[in-house]
Amino acid sequence: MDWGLILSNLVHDTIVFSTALIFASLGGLYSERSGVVNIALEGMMIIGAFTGAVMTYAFQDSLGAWAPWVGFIAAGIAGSIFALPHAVASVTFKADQTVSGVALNFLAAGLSIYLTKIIFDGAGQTTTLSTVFNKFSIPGLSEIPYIGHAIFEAYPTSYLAFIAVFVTWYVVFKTPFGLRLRSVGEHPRAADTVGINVKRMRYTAVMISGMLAALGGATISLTTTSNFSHNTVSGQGFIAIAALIFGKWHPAGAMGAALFFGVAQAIKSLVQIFGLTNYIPTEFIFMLPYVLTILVMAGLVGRSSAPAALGKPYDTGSR
Amino acid sequence: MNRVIAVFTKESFLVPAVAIILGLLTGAIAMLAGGFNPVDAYMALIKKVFGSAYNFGETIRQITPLIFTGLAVAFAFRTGLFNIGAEGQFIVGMIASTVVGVSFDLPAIIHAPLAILAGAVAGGLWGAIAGYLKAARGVNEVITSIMLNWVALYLANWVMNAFFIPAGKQTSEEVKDSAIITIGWLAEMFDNARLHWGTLIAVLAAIFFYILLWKTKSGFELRSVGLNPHASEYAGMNVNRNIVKAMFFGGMFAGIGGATEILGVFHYQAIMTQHTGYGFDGIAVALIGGNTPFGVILAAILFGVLTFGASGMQFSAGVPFELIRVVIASVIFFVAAHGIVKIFVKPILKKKKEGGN
Amino acid sequence: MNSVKKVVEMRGITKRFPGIIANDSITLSVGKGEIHALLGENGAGKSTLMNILFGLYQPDEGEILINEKVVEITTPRIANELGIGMVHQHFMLVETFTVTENIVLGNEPKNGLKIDIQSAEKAVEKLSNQYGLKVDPRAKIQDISVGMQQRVEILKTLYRGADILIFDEPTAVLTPQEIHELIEIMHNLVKEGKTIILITHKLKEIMAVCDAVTIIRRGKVIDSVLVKDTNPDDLAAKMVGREVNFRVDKSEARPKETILAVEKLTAMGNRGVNALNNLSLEVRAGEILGIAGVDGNGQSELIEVLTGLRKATNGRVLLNGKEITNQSPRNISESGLSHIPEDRHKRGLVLDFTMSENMVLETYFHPTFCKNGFLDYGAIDKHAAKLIEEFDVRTPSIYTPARALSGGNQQKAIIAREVDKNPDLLIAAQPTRGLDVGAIEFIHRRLIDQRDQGKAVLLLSLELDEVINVSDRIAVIYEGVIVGIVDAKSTTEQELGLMMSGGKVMQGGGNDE
Amino acid sequence: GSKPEAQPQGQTGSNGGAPAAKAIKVGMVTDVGGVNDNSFNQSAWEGLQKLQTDLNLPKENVNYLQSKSDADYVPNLTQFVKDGWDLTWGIGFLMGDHLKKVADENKNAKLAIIDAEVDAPNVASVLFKEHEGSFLAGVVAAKMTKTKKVGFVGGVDIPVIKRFDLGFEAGVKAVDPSIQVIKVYTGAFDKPDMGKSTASSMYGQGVDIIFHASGGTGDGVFNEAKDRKAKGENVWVIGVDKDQSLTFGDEITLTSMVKRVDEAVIRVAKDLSEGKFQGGVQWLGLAENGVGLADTSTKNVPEDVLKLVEEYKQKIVKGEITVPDK
Ligand SMILES: Nc1ncnc2c1ncn2[C@@H]1O[C@H](COP(=O)(O)OP(=O)(O)OP(=O)(O)O)[C@@H](O)[C@H]1O
Ligand SMILES: Nc1ncnc2c1ncn2[C@@H]1O[C@H](COP(=O)(O)OP(=O)(O)OP(=O)(O)O)[C@@H](O)[C@H]1O
Ligand SMILES: [Mg+2]
Ligand SMILES: [Mg+2]
Repeated sequence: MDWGLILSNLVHDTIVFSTALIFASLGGLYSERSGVVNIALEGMMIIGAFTGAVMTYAFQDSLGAWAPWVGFIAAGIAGSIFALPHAVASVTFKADQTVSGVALNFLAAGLSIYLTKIIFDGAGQTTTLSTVFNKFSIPGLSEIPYIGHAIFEAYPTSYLAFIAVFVTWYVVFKTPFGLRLRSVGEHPRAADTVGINVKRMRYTAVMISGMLAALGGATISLTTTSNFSHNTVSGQGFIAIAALIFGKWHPAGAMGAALFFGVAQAIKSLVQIFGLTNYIPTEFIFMLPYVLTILVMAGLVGRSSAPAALGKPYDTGSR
Repeated sequence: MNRVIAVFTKESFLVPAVAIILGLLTGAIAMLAGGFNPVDAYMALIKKVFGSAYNFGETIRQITPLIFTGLAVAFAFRTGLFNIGAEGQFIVGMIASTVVGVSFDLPAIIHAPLAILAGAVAGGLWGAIAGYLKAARGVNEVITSIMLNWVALYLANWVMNAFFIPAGKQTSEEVKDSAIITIGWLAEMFDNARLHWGTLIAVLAAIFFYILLWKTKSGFELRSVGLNPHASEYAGMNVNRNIVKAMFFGGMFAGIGGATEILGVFHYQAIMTQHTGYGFDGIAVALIGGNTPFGVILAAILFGVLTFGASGMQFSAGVPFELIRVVIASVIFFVAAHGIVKIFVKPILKKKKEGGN
Repeated sequence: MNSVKKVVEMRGITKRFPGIIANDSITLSVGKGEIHALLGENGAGKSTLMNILFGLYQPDEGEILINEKVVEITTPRIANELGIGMVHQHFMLVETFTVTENIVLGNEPKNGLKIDIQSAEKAVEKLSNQYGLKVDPRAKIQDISVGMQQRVEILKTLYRGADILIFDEPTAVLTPQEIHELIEIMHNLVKEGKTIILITHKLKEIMAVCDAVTIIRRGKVIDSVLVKDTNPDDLAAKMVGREVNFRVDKSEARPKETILAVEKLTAMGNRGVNALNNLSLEVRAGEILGIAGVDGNGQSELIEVLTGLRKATNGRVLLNGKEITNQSPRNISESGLSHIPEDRHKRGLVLDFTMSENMVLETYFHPTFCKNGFLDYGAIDKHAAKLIEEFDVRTPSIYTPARALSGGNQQKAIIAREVDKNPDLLIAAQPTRGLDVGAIEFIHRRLIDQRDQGKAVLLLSLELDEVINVSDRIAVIYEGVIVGIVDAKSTTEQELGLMMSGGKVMQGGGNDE
Repeated sequence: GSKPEAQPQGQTGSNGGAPAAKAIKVGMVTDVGGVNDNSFNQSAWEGLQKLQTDLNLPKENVNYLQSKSDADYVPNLTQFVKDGWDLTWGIGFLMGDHLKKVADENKNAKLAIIDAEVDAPNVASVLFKEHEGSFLAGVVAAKMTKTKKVGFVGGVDIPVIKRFDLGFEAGVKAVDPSIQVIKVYTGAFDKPDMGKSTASSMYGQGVDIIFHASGGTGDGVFNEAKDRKAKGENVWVIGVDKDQSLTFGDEITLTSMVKRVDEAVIRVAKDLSEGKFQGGVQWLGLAENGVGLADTSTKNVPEDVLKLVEEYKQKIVKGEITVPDK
């Protein structure tokens, strides 16, 4: 058995599965670092997956290979618009952020399929897209045995996801914007007293969050599923929240956690291919990623410290 | 006591009421945008639910599990925990009641209660896992309960496949008649709608919720720990034990829900390819219901009526039933951002005042 | 006075909160280079007035003049631009940030897209040298002392070029040493041409550093006088509207049997090093033992171990001769120990519980309140009503959530609850922090009453005055050990101060039992 | 919108214009996959629509209700029954027990079900011998594989899918026992992403032909094959239920194992309109033309292979070969 090949395939699949989670958990990071709980990542991903699929569908005949890019960008825009009500509710109206997020999840699930049915003549999913992102091999590097296939032969969105991790790290920890963002999430009153506009900051963060989560959603419909249905996202937004917490609200940590979930997913099919199902019931293999997560959380990570003001609406008038 | 009174005070009644109206209006706008006639659609929805005894009975059937999962989420909320795992707890409740219902031969007076109890305990323990991990290891209960939802789903399939599903079938054997909690005479009155004792148990569960939390020593501790764990620790309460306990009770409600669904509706358990959705809907129910037991019942009724009626809307008016999710989402949204609702309520209140003069 | 330029003038400022007029047509005028005190009871409206000046609140009526020009201060940003800086009662620092990050936040020097952290640190160092404000620019706020945190707050305002500095109760959380330093700093600042508005309850400080003082009571200005024309008794009377007795009247202590014995106690602190090192002490019935020490020398840990909130790694604690080491808080509390916690919001109260519920926080399970697992709300409410009456807790009703009460009244409620448990040992940690003289007087009286009833009282306070006035004996804690025990009547602040700084182990005390 | 109960039957007949013997009304209840599942629900609905044109029925005489969860099956079936529809279809294995309950409670109603055996006099149960059709797919795969490794991607591990699995394997082994069949159950019928990654692992391990029986999950198998084909890898997919080359193109679709749900739906309904409706179980296999390879197979499968397929088909029809199904 060629273990190198197996490992190479595993890494390759892991990256595919992790991409959406990386985007979405980074999205969660912006919002939560600013103090706004974002349980609506799921809904934002759904909107992204939907918009990405529909816009690509609309342009695939006229634009060909560029259509998925249009879909991808449109998804980002749609996501940040969709996030707006969450910002309005939780920042301006000081609503319970969890409740508002739950509302958005419901809205996304309903609205996306409602619109799909209207656009696609009653069908519960979009037609299969003829053009989606294709894997892109980095010239030269992808020739490296094993490693090439594992890392340098991926969807363009996967590369973008890793770039987004770096950019987020830089923005959040190196720039004035990041310092302000974090101050607003840790101690909004302190930020306010030095003249930072807490509300504006949080609006911005929530909208960035919507954009990134939606990009994550779009990577699913534009790479792995090639269509959009009620099941396209199916809980990955929640897994992204888990990744964010797991990664202690740090971009690299969130990425690590997302890769961990990706590995667990990828292992699922590998285990079956090697016939381990004769010894272990399939159901246990399906459980694996989730059980592993719980064990790792309980065993290694333990208490994680959220931004201090997370979930607390900021009220200028209160003390 | 005054908390309960507060539930009925004007604003807390008006806000959800207006939120519901705004939600329905939002739905109407979405329908108009989609080229549908909202009046026809809503009429169809109402007609579906209230048009026949059968459908009315089925609506009640639909409402029942939502009360349970709503209570499961609300109870945890009251104790400072977010129980996103009602879905998994519901499922293990189903497993346990199926196991007891199929495996034993007992007089009905023992069998059915035992099967429900099994569901309650299983759901409770499932919830308690998340509670324990939070208490002992500080793991965020949101993550664990999300994960446990999936684990429960596959666990259910494994248990059924390995022990309860006859070869070539996809559903378990039927539970014994003695474990079935269908109410025959009532079902007959409602044209064979699947009515069962679970509905009554749900109402009793809500009362239990209220008494436990606001009338007992345990409830005092649970609320105290939920609101301020540091002060509770200082006051000599065992914070960790209370976290586990809170998740146990939360899970218990969901577990009973799962059990009554098996014993009252299906009478067997099928292989599941997806979650039941009751657990997630329970979050919405709890939130719309303001995390109070009475509010949960009202919200479950609203939720049940809308979702059951939605298929009538689709059938007769051609409106995709997902629209109703948009309506529900808007209701939750307006309940959350009651500041927005107050903008609408203010003129009403003002007018009332003027009218009174 | 007329020749001095008026830097701040607030005219007819009125601010209403639901159910209260926090500022009622207040007029305040502060001259350049002046240190102007604002004096008033808890809830008099001092912070509100300053928050208005700083742009955090908007006044309902009235106008503000800065440098004799009418201005509208709608946000702190505008206040900053007008040269107003504020050191808040509760520090406005981001715990997880470094000193430098906190100081430059909102005005970060940039290098391309990046924050130029080097030049920021340099700027901080320069300022800190200029005004003698010693800080470590790279330390995280969560790791530095309260005194340094305050210096960071001051640097923040200076970094923004503030000429008018507002200090809201800056000394409440400082050690005597640090208070001394702060006064020094304020003098420096004035010398550099800054103007200072100082909010404080401490008349001694006003007399020591201020030029003028404005006294506020229930939202109204009672008087505005020059410090040289007044005296502490006069100020106190104006502040509370009656004569106040500063001396704590108490009879001679008559200590009896040992109630609390702590033997060679060792315990770990939060940072993973020992916070208590073989600490021993004794408290007897009928005496108040005060513990003096600079913050962070193991006081909090000691109390936590005594009350069961922290595990001891070594040593024993005996209450009435019975060992309670590492028992649960519940067991210890039931063995006859009451505890007024240091942080009333974190530990003392469930803010969202009603007053009634808070009054039985530790006793709800007693047969009086709980039968067969069910609570008897009739009895609970009656109990609360009795305590509230007896301890003069000002609350609209027993059903009011604790959150709605003022700090002083919250503290009174806690004391009522703890004293009502009729403990053998009462531990009072910082019982008067942030309270006004009226409330302080009340609380001191209660502690002494306990003593006179033959209870043991362990008082822990950062305020030397309080320790000296209320205690019968004083134990000084330094780096987790008791370095000396002195008689309260015969000691002096200087002596204590020396011991607290680890200077010298005194005769006749310590860990020799 | 179409309100079934608002239109008395006689009237609709004349509205339809044609002198139909009896303008029957046929409803169907989908399983949770929904009516556009690219699989048997869709196939059934296409059958009903064809029926409507064939019999020249008014548009509103055929309709469907979609189920959101297991709990919806009974009320949905009951809705048609109570509204007096002449025939109510339940689509899918999952609906068996539910349909039985409704049939028992409404003895006068006529119902029919796909993929499940329901023991009631007023229910026609239609099942398919998927294993027989899959056997032929196995034969094709065995003849066409270059790597001697073929794959099977299943949805959920349930009896219906097991029939595909076992039939396929038997077909492969009948041709060449040394060929390796790698099987993966993805655990879902509606997760193309799972299908895609599974296919990726399989192809990565040297499999060159994958037969899938996994509904929408299989879309992912096609997507992966398409990606690889674009890079010049020589990989194939064998489709399922419908002729999937129509959706995914001939470049990657080797053939499809079709399951003529639409035909079955039409057949039972026509029986009804002619008064010949009969309860009981019908198994449709190769002999009944209920399963088989798609007609478009000729595009990619060489003649000699198709000939071999035909030979095996005859053997199965004649009973010389019994394909395992459990
Ligand atoms: N008051 C504010 N509240 C929130 N974000 C702000 C505020 N001011 C600026 N920002 C954001 O911070 C980043 C840096 O802004 P800007 O270029 O104004 O910084 P600056 O010049 O350092 O600030 P200043 O001029 O206030 O000292 C931008 O992304 C901007 O959107
Ligand atoms: N945001 C607010 N909302 C409602 N009431 C408030 C608010 N801020 C202050 N108050 C009330 O206004 C009054 C004045 O409060 P303020 O904080 O100004 O008092 P203070 O003089 O600073 O007291 P202390 O010495 O305790 O700091 C108090 O009764 C307080 O409860
Ligand atoms: Mg104040
Ligand atoms: Mg600028």
